[in-house]
Amino acid sequence: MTDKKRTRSPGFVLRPMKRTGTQVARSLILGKPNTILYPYQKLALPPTYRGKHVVDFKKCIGCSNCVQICPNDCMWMEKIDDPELGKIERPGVDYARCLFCGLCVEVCPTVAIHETGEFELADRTREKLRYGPKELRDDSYADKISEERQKRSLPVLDMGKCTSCEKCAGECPEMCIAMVPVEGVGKKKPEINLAKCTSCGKCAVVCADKALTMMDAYESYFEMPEPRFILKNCTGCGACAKACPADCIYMIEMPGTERVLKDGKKSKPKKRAVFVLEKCVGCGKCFRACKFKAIEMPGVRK
Amino acid sequence: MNLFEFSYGIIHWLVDLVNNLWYWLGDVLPWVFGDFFDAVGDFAASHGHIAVMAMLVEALIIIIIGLVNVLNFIWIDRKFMIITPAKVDRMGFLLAPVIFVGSSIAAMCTIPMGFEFYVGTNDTPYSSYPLPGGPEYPGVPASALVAFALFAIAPFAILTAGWSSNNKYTLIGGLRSAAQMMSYEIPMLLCVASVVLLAGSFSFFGIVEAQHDIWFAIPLFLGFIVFLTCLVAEVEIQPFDLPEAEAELVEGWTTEYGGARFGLFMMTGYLRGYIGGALAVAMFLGGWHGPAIIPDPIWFLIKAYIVFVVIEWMRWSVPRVRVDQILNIGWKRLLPLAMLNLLIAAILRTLEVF
Amino acid sequence: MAEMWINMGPQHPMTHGLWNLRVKVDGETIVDAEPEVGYLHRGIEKICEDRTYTQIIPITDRLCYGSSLTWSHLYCLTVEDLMGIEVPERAEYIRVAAIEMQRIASHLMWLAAYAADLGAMIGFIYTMRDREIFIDLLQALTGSRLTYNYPRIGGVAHDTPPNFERDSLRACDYMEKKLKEYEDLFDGSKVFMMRNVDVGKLKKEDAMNLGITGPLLRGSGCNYDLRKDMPYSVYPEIDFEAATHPDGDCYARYRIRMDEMYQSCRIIRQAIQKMPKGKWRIVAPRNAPAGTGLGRVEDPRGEGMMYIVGNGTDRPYRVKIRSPIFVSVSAAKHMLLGYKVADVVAIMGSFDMCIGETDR
Amino acid sequence: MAERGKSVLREGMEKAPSSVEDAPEEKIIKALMNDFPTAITDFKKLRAGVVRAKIERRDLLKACKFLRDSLGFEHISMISAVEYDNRFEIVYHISSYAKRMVVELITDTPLDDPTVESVSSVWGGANWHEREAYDLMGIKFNNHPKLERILLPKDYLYHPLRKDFQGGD
Repeated sequence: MTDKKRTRSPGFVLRPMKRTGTQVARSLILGKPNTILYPYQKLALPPTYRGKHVVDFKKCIGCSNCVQICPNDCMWMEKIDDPELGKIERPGVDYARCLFCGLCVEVCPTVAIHETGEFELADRTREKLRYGPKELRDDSYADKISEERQKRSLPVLDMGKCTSCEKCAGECPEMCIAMVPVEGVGKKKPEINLAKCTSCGKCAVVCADKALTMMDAYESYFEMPEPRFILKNCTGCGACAKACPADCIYMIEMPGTERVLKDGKKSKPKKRAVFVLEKCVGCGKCFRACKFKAIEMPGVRK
Repeated sequence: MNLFEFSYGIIHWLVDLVNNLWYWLGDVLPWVFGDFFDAVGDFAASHGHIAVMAMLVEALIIIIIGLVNVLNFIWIDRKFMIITPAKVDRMGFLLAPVIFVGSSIAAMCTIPMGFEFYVGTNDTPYSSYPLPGGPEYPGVPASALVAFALFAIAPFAILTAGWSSNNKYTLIGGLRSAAQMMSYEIPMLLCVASVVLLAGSFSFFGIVEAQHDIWFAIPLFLGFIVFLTCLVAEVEIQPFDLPEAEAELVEGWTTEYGGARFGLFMMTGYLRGYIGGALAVAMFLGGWHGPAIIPDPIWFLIKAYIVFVVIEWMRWSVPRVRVDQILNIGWKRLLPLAMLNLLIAAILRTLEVF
Repeated sequence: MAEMWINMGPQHPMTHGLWNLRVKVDGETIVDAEPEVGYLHRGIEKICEDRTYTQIIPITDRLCYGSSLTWSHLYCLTVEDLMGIEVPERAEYIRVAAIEMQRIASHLMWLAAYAADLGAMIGFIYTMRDREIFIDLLQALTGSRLTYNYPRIGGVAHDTPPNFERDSLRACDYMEKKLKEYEDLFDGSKVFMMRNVDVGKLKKEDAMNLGITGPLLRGSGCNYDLRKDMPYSVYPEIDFEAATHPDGDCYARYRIRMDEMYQSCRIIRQAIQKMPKGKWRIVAPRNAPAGTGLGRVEDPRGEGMMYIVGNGTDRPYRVKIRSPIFVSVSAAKHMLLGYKVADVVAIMGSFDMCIGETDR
Repeated sequence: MAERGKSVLREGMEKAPSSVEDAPEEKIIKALMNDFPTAITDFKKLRAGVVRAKIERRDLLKACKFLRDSLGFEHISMISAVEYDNRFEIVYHISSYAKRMVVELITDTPLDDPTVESVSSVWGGANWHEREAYDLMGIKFNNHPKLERILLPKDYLYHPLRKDFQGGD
């Protein structure tokens, strides 16, 4: 192959003419065109094709991970009032800037955003290319396609119900639950090593208070940043818990922090945030909501 | 609104315009040309050909409307499309398309397509033999010579266009065209000379008549190939379209032209392709001779188009050559071959095969 | 005719992108040449400093419209070197198959542009038609037609679609049949050979000293293919040859690329057959350690190289991209002098210019 | 066609000799250490085929000539300039066709004096790499044949890859 001798042809122009002639004869006589009549016929697009987005409003939790991973800043979160779902935040896409990379679909922790095969998005003005969440909404799209991402059943902790009984830690066959004391509260909280968890569900069965429940979660391909909590800065305002889209921040009262008011009564004890990081999607909303620098998140910008 | 609706709207508008003009003209014209129309009416009534006259007038008015449209398009073209760059030499820039188109069409007019199908008068048959006293043919005298002379004017137009455009690409294109056409003129005319030698006539009629028994492409096969190659170079078709090599010289000598002028160049380029085919047919492929089921001019056209298609086929199959290579081919290969071909023709003539 | 400077570019049919080649001609002969680049400088290296490691992948796709997959693959290789992570074997085989498809598509696009440069529009049409086969395959694999965004740090974005293996093997068979047709169309054409043989001569020593890589270097007789000489990914396990040609002219470069297409078909077949089952992606760490990563791949145009400095955060501190064409085009003057204006298109066409990666 | 294919190498840019002897990474480090005992400050084998060496900038040109002539490194892949808090690092990736090896030669310059000797007389391919480093990072290369901006406009005021660049107009 490499030391093949160069083929100097004595055919002048006849060999290429023979080739073009046979090609023309084939396409004219056998009638197999190489093109299609575009607006009337359409090419079959593969199911992986990345076109216009659809957002499943019921699955979406409004975490804004898609907005943050977008390399072109073409997405934004819009606050809308939905008659069914109440006050929610859902993403919109600016197709004038979108480069259809599909990272928003990959990063979505609940697989609420998909890309369809629709690609005819041209319009006359730039404003019309800004698709708000209502235009992207399609709650039934997920039924039409086969799911690519793998689901996994994981124990999820409800911190409000947990009594620190340590039964779950004793039950776990993989020894992947560790009881970690929560500073200031005097309770212990089970922390689950998700890498070792085999989804056996024994911890959820043994939990008397239904604090651990098995829930389906999608496997994430990305390592997301985790919030770091600084107790001494926390005022217990609860802004982070309100902001958290995955409900993984619990405001727990700290016993022994009650102040004596002027009338002699004791005030309510101070609260602190407790993070259940197994549920965390790494969106950084708590970090942005905190006004007192009590939460740190390296790599996330305010 | 999609394209179909848009074009449908335009056609609808045009039909409305024609109808309105028709009514408008019907009202106004008699008022202006009252006497004339009365006279026409009188003539028609008196001769009883009202229907015929009405049709004639209708045709006349449609032609007038067509002319108005043409003027309209010319106006649009001049207003919005034709751009004459500021620093061109206006004289040459405007004259070049005229010369190019005029000479090409004139060359086409000299080629007869049948014994009864030619441009000229029946009244004055000319002696077309190189020596006086030969057979006499109608049409343009010595039409083969005239055709090739007119065909060879085009390089001057191209050179003028290239020079006057005041652009480096057009200048190189024009000079390439001059070099190429002048070097290919000689082998081509040598082939023509061999044909004339065999036919014994400078008129296309004489040449075609001489091919009644056998096409000249068979004894002079070498000459036919050389002639075809030179023809491709003369009409600037692909392997030899150096003057407008779009990859290196943008669009060659037509770079600065736009609108209808560029359209004229483009159209005339293909017209010259057809003329080349017609010349090859008249010289080598037996002209209008063929089985009598099809009339002569149709035979001629079919043959000319086949040659044209072969040329275009070659155009789409091969790249273009380089400027030094094209001159090498012209002077070092084709010229000796053409001389050899002339020698063959002379031998055939001497042996009185023809 | 006196000597004059001609600007071939920035808008010129020869340039294939936005760049300017100023040539000084004496009549038709070139006596001086000076390439100018920078019209498409988008500051990708600076943009990368402000994006997370994941967000950079679609940006590296934009480096070259002709072979975007190679560049995002190179970026992922470099970041994997920086982070020190291992990629699952299946992902490596998918990557190799995809890159070789991309290489064929890129070479076909080069052949199309080169044929159009030389004036053979038929070559443009035929090769673009056959490129569509591989574009469709990559579209089914990755989900996009031109900028694939397929490799990820630690694997590939998703698994192969159903019937991918069958379609790839069919495409290879089809391509080998079509390559014979191109050989008839180009090697069999006297005019094509006239335009290519002994045009744009580049000596082996000059090519080595000027830092030229890829088909231009191998066309000068130097057998240096990174896939063979500094193997990355799973290339050591695949049996193929690096095409070389001793002549150093435009025809040699054409021949190299044709042979590489044959070899790519061979590689795709082997990669498809050897592809193991299993995971195709692992979760990559978000932050890279402080240190440097170096990646080298054999781009369709030459040696692509990336040097990334990490500083412990999730964004790179410095990204440096080596574009093969950036170096090759600096040697344009050495190859152009003494040839005709018409040879400029042939010589610069044989570079396979891609201005997106040149200007970055 | 007398000048066809004429060699246009500039004076002083000799042809690279090709060395075929096989030498592993340690040998190269040893050879460099022997010839430049004071200039080489740090070296490390990164992985198979990649050697990193730090060199004082005064001996850079000599070391490059030594690499090309005696060790057979005939190909310069890349010159990248990196700005750190206290220094500029200029990284030369030099590779050898025969030995299949890359040497990552690093030299430092202080922030206020980013000048270094040009190696474009050793490898012709270094020419545009150095121009690019000058253009984007502001490193000045002494004895460079044509040190001009290459990617950015000729009248641009900033060196945009520096960390203090905030965006010019």
